[in-house]
Amino acid sequence: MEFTEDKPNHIPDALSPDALLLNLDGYEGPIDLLLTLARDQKVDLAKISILALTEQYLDFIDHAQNLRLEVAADYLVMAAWLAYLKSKLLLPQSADDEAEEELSGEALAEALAFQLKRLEGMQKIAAKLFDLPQLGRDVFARGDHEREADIKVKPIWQADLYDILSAYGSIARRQEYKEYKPQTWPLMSTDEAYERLSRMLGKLPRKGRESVWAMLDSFTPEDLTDALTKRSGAASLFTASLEMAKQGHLEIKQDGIFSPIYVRQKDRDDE
Amino acid sequence: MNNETQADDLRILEALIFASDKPLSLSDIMKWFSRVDEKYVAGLLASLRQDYDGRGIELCDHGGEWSFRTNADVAAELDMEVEVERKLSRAAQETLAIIAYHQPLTRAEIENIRGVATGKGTLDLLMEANWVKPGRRRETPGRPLTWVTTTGFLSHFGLESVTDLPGLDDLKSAGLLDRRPAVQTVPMSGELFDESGEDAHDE
Amino acid sequence: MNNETQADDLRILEALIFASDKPLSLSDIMKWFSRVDEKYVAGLLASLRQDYDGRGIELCDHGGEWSFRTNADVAAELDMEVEVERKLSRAAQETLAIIAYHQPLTRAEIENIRGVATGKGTLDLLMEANWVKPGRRRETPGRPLTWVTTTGFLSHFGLESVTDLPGLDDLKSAGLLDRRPAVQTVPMSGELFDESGEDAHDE
Repeated sequence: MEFTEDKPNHIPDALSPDALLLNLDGYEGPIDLLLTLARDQKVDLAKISILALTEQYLDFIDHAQNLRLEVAADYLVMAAWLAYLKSKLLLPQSADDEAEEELSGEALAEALAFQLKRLEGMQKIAAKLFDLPQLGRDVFARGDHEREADIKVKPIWQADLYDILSAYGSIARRQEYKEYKPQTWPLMSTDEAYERLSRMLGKLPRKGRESVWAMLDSFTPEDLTDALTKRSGAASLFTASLEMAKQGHLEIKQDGIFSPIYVRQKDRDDE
Repeated sequence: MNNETQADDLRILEALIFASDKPLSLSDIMKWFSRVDEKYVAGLLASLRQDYDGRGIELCDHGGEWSFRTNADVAAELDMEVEVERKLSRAAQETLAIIAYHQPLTRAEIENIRGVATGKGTLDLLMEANWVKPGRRRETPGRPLTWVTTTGFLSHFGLESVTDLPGLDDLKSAGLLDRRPAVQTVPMSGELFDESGEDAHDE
Repeated sequence: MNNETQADDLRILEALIFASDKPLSLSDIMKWFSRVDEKYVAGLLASLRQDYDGRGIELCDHGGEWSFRTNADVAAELDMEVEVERKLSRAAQETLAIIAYHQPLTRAEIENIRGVATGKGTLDLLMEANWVKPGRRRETPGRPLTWVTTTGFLSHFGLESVTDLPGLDDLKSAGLLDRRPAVQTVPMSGELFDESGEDAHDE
């Protein structure tokens, strides 16, 4: 019976070179890999042996010779850095180092440890953050909206004087294009005068077949003030009186030239 | 069923109805309360409705479907007015101009001058803008209402008085009476309007 | 302000937040309460929150924006049918966490912490989810843009403010909320690097 050892589940498939390529979205870079390796040591990152970690990482790179070049390059930079770190840690610190003001191996190791610890901290907190109750998954907003608070729009009407004047101008302009209508004058027609004369004569006191004499001028409407309409009224009344006399409804007398003209109604003989 | 369980059930029911995107019937709700009977859930609904009684939100039962709704008596308070600037329409500009130049005049007279009927809305709008107001009734048959401009009109348009409005000659010299091809309906003549019947809808 | 008016105001406030389709800020709410001051409305909000304390629905404040939400503790029972959102990639989750806990910080600083270059798509994705937004530019050479979280982020994760982020104090006391490149965090390395322009320790 074949027996396969369980892979430690916290060391992902990334440790096989092929899987590393496939898992790029999960394991994005050398730091991530280092962190995975560091976790594998199952110790507090503060107490981690940077030397041991570095050796493991370099072993991994040795092992992963078939990595795609551009991916490998990323890993090799870290590998080179770690190799440098390893040499610093292994070699006894020389007095020259201080003079060159280079970071000691310990300082570099400390920096790396911090970097790993901070990254781990962020990965853990990201998981914690997404464990919070989330809107739309654990917590819900109101599902149905039957009405919103109604915001009515109150118009503030805008117009300036120019608008009003140009509007009035356009009305005035429009008036000029009105349909042509012959001008009419407020003058009394002969027909109107005839009607007026016969109506008013009918109301005069009568003596036998005739009414009393009345001055033709007195039949002119009193409200005619304008000289032209007054004259036209008088002319129409005179024409109408001649017409009525001709029909035998009326008698006319005048004492002399330019004297007042008198009229009186007269029933026709045949009536 | 102890009290604590019932309190929890109430909370679940409350959250459920709130989060649902549509009103829930009792049988909908029962999917969440399969371990109890309908009578119990109906009791929960009644109790929840009681909790919200008189609040700004109410638990409503419309035809056996339950939902939270804003209380009708505060709904009116939620409505708000926002002021937005709007350009006065041409019809309203003309109507306002005519009232300004010819006041006081009746609506029929405005229509005679404009040559088109004036919608009631136009005068309402000008009144709302506080530019015109009803004046005295004309003592002619039908006693039509006349329209005049307000002091709000004068202050908005920066006029001391309506007599400051430029005359037709001024307008002509300012180029406001320039002839342009006028494509408009032939205005109706004034006599077609029956003065007595108009403005029957005057308020 | 008598008690009856206050009760009415509470009802209006309740209905208003309930009816709104998005969280309302105090200044949004003030449009409805123009006759009183902000302090009074803040008092109403506190009182309303009290009313809902422990119910199935809660009045929540996320970054100063108020809304009703179902109580997180009924989530398990509610078990609503939810469209499964595309799960955020680990890289995006990490980036969001780094921004949330270190904000404001530049993209270079995010990359320092993560140890890898951040794909352009990651920040776009977080912006599209309305969880992060560009903040002010850092006044250092190149004036790099900083990134900060939004009220949408607070609302999504049910946080009142970024100071309520879980584990914030622990991370801070462990010294892990440091935006500088790791080598600069080593005490004796300080003098080797020019820190004059650095404002990394401002929280």
